[in-house]
Amino acid sequence: MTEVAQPFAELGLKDDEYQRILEILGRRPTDTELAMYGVMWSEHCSYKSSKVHLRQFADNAPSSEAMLVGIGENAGVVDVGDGLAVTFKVESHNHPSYVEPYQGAATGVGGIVRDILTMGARPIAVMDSLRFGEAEAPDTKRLVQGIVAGVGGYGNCLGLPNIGGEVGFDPTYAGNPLVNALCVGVLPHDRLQLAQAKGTGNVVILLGAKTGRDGIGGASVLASATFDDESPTKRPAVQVGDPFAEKVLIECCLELFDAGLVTGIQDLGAAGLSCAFAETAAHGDGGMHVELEKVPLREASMVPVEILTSESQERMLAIVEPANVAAVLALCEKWGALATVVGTVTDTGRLVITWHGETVVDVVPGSLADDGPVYHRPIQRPDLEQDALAADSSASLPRPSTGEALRETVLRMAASPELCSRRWVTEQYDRYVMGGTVLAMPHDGGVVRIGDDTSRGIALALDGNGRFAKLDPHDGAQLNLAEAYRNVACAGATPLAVTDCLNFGSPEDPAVMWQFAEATRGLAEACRALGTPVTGGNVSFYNQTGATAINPTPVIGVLAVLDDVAKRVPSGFGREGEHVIALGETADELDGSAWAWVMHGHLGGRPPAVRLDAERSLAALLRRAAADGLVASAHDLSEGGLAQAVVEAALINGVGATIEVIGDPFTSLFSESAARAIVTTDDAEALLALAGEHGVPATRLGVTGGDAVVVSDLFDLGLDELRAAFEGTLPALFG
Amino acid sequence: MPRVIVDVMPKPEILDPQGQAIARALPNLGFDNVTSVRQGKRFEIEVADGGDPLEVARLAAEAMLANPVIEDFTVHVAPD
Amino acid sequence: MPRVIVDVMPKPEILDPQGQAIARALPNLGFDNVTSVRQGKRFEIEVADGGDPLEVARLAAEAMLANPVIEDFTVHVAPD
Amino acid sequence: MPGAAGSLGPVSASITVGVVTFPGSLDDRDAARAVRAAGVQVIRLWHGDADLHGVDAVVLPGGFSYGDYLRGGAIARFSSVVGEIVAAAGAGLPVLGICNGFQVLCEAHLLPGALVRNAGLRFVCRDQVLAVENPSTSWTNQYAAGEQILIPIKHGEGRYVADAVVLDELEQSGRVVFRYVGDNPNGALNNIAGIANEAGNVVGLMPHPEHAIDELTGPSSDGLTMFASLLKALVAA
Ligand SMILES: Nc1ncnc2c1ncn2[C@@H]1O[C@H](COP(=O)(O)OP(=O)(O)O)[C@@H](O)[C@H]1O
Ligand SMILES: [Mg+2]
Repeated sequence: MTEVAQPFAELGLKDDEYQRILEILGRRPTDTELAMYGVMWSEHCSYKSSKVHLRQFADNAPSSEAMLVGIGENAGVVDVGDGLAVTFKVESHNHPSYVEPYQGAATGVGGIVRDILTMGARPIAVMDSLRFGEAEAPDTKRLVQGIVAGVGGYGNCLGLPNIGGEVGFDPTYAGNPLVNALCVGVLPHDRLQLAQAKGTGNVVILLGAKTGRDGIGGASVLASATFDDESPTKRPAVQVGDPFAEKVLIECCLELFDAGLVTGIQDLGAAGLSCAFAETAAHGDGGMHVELEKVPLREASMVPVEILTSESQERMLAIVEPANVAAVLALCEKWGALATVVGTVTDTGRLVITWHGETVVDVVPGSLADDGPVYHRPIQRPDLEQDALAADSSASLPRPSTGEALRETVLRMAASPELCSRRWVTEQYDRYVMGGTVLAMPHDGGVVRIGDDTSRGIALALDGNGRFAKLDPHDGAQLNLAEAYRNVACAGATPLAVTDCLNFGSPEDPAVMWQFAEATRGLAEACRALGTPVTGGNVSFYNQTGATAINPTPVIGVLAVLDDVAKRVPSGFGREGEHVIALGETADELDGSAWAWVMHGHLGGRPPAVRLDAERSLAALLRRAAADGLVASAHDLSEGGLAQAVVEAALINGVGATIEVIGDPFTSLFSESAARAIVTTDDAEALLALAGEHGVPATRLGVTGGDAVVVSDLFDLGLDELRAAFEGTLPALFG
Repeated sequence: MPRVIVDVMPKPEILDPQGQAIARALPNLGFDNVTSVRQGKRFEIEVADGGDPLEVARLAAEAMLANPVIEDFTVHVAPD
Repeated sequence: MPRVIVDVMPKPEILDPQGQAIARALPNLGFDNVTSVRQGKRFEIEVADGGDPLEVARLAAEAMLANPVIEDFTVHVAPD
Repeated sequence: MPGAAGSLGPVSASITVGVVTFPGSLDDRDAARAVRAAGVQVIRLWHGDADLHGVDAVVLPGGFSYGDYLRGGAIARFSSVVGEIVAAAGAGLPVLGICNGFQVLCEAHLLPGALVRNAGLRFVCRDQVLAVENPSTSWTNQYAAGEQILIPIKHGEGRYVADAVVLDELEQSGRVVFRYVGDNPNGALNNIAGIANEAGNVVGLMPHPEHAIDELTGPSSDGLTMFASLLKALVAA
């Protein structure tokens, strides 16, 4: 080799990957080309380690006439009737949020919102799933305050209601918080947009913010390698969000779509312009010529590599017919959004990028966008560790038996960071803006009406229990899907589709790849069994500090529809005198439970049995009961079991209940068996009959009323005492 | 009692949406010759006598007043 | 190009919760001799040549950068 | 009182209310929906309009106009449409400023005082009980004096402040229109949630009546009364 070696390793490329680039090009890449391959072939952009596993979602997908656009596009699109469609997706912004909590979380919301906008949809709501280290740990407060403020700051300023999510604490997330943001949008079928540069001679227009040195190499650097603080030089400049610019971009793009002025549109996210040029060209006519010097810059001194890999926020790329360019520029002018012609669509089959006349990039766009490496990473179940974990069941833990001990346990669990009220978080989020929110925090699922002139609505829930997945990634993933599915069913909605954000450790660790393979296999199976296809999602690897990975955390979002939002079912007891009825079967299943963790710091054994048929029947029953106006409230039984569900349902409206427990009080109160819910109704007979028809076991527990949760013959808990315990924890911890 | 000033500004390469919004608005008020605006924070700190106030301020800035990943800061004694 | 600084501080009689929160937090970081903190804003403005930059800055501050109901401001040329 | 509003239908047919949209306005569609729910036609006004299109009243909605990174309303105040509104308000045009709209009215000196960062330093979204202190403004005439209503709040800069003289003047002249009942969510002086100008045609408040027009999407329908009040005032006029 006479020529000087190229710095491919610094760009995150492996030897064999560099060799492939040489083959593809038949020559040495230019520095600019090399950098583009570096970001485009990064784990984050190319899914090189996960591709082979994610295929199952499409291959084994249940047939669904509702699905209009499946996996592969920026987000899946689902038909909800009346000529309307819904698109939704959850995405991670974990690593940036650790470096700069506020901006990392804020730009995470901004990024997923642009994904939804790109489909031609008006974003109508967001949700967020957050994981932190132990609540009392030294660094947790900084991360919680910054991340929650960031999610709120961006979403509130964008005018999108936040309708739900989760907050979790576990030591494994200490050096590696999870920030998963979900956005959902609505579009008329005929407004669907695709990320394609079609039509030779069409014009490529860059919309929105100027390009700066933000997050250069961010995707490949931060999210595609184990992050160690020893190399601050590797840290890209933090991306700062400008929600106002994004709000303007949304209104501007929607007017462009409605006026039929664009033939293709792509958001700029990870890998910035590199990704947008390569993908739109590859999925269009195949050719594009970009004059890079036309890109408006924040810093004049930027060079092509920086411009192409910058991850500056609030930018979109539009493909426009020459005849429409003037109209597009005028519309952007009206909104005060920057719009600049930067290139044209060609039929050369090549992406050619010039810089003041000099060609700096000349490649087949597909080689960047689609021909990235695909790995079959080694998979190895860590038998010793996993078997030991399974053997270490919770059965040996001391269980409370007396009424007094049970009372203490309920109170302590309700006050634990694990199960306490999320109000401190959710009060920082606007849930009213847009005027369509029908249910939001603290109800099981968020429900929004999808338009002013329709009664139709959608329900969404987001769940991701990392402890069940740690005990068994396959079953754990299925249980997470089941919980989200149950949460929307409790609202009275019909589950339609799934989005997932798979948060795992390093794919180079065979044990982590085993978790990933198991989780994806389990999720694909369960989606098939429940008839809800995965329409899109996101993978986040390298969530680990040093050698220790986070608990495998598949966060699952389920989208459901309601024909009439007025029929939605809240989670809280409504009035005095409603009959409380338990649905589903309770077994002695406490391994991996909130009780084991909160009361004993114990994690071990086998997660609760997965009961997908029972989940289906339960959902069908809840839907029917809601449609018939038979239930006043419904709350799913999950973390903390029956005790926690009753506490939450009672506190929402300050209506207590007197219940009696059947069988062993401890198991009835704290087991986390799946496929269960409590409902309240004025007509117990009718509900029990309906449950019978659906083959769902149903038991009378008692009646609502009073200012206490009373468990007959065992204990009373006054609502004031409960509320103080439930509400006091997060404010005390995080100010 | 010695008063110290800590000036905190966004790093030059970091986006400053606040300053940009102002720069965009000023021309409409007739300030068309303002070419750029950057917005930062200013802290006035009073330090009890004893100990070097500037040193205290610098440490406080590093620890809490400035966010080193996106901001730079300078300290100086307040002109009175 | 001349650079001008506009410093905007909350009026003394206006409660400054941000400054107070910092003043409350600093002792926990070992800064027990910081007796008071007030937080304001700092603007760095670049003015195209021609016209008195200080005058431009003062007018911009009066019109927009500061709200006289709650804030006082001072302008000075940036030390380079 | 949708019923009352509806019964005025024929008269109200000719009445129009302008709802302003700035870049960064967020609750503008919601305000328009609420005005229509009270039986009044809406004309959307753009921030660049130098003409109010003959509307009989104006609502400045919530949001973050121009991003509001500097101070809520600090930039919107200079828009052409606000210039028109200031002039028309002086001549008696009913104007309601909600949240960001209230901030704009203060920045534009149509109302005294200022709205600063919440004392708790955090954005707060919750259902808030308010007391209607002055039921004689263009926007409150359908409420009873002292009536308690439940309206959502959602803001990070809603803490009302003014110097002692102004506060005194507001209290003496009954220009405190709404007060927070129970926990003060933002540290506002005298628990002030909303105030009026001397003539009572200009009212600003931090809470969001447009998000309390039915039990399905809001905590109550108490907010609808504010828009019904306007209709009453306009029909009477
Ligand atoms: N980070 C968050 N963002 C928005 N809403 C949240 C968040 N965390 C929790 N919530 C809401 O708070 C309520 C309680 O959360 P959780 O206990 O996880 O509900 P569930 O047990 O039904 O899944 C739910 O309505 C949930 O949507
Ligand atoms: Mg849940």
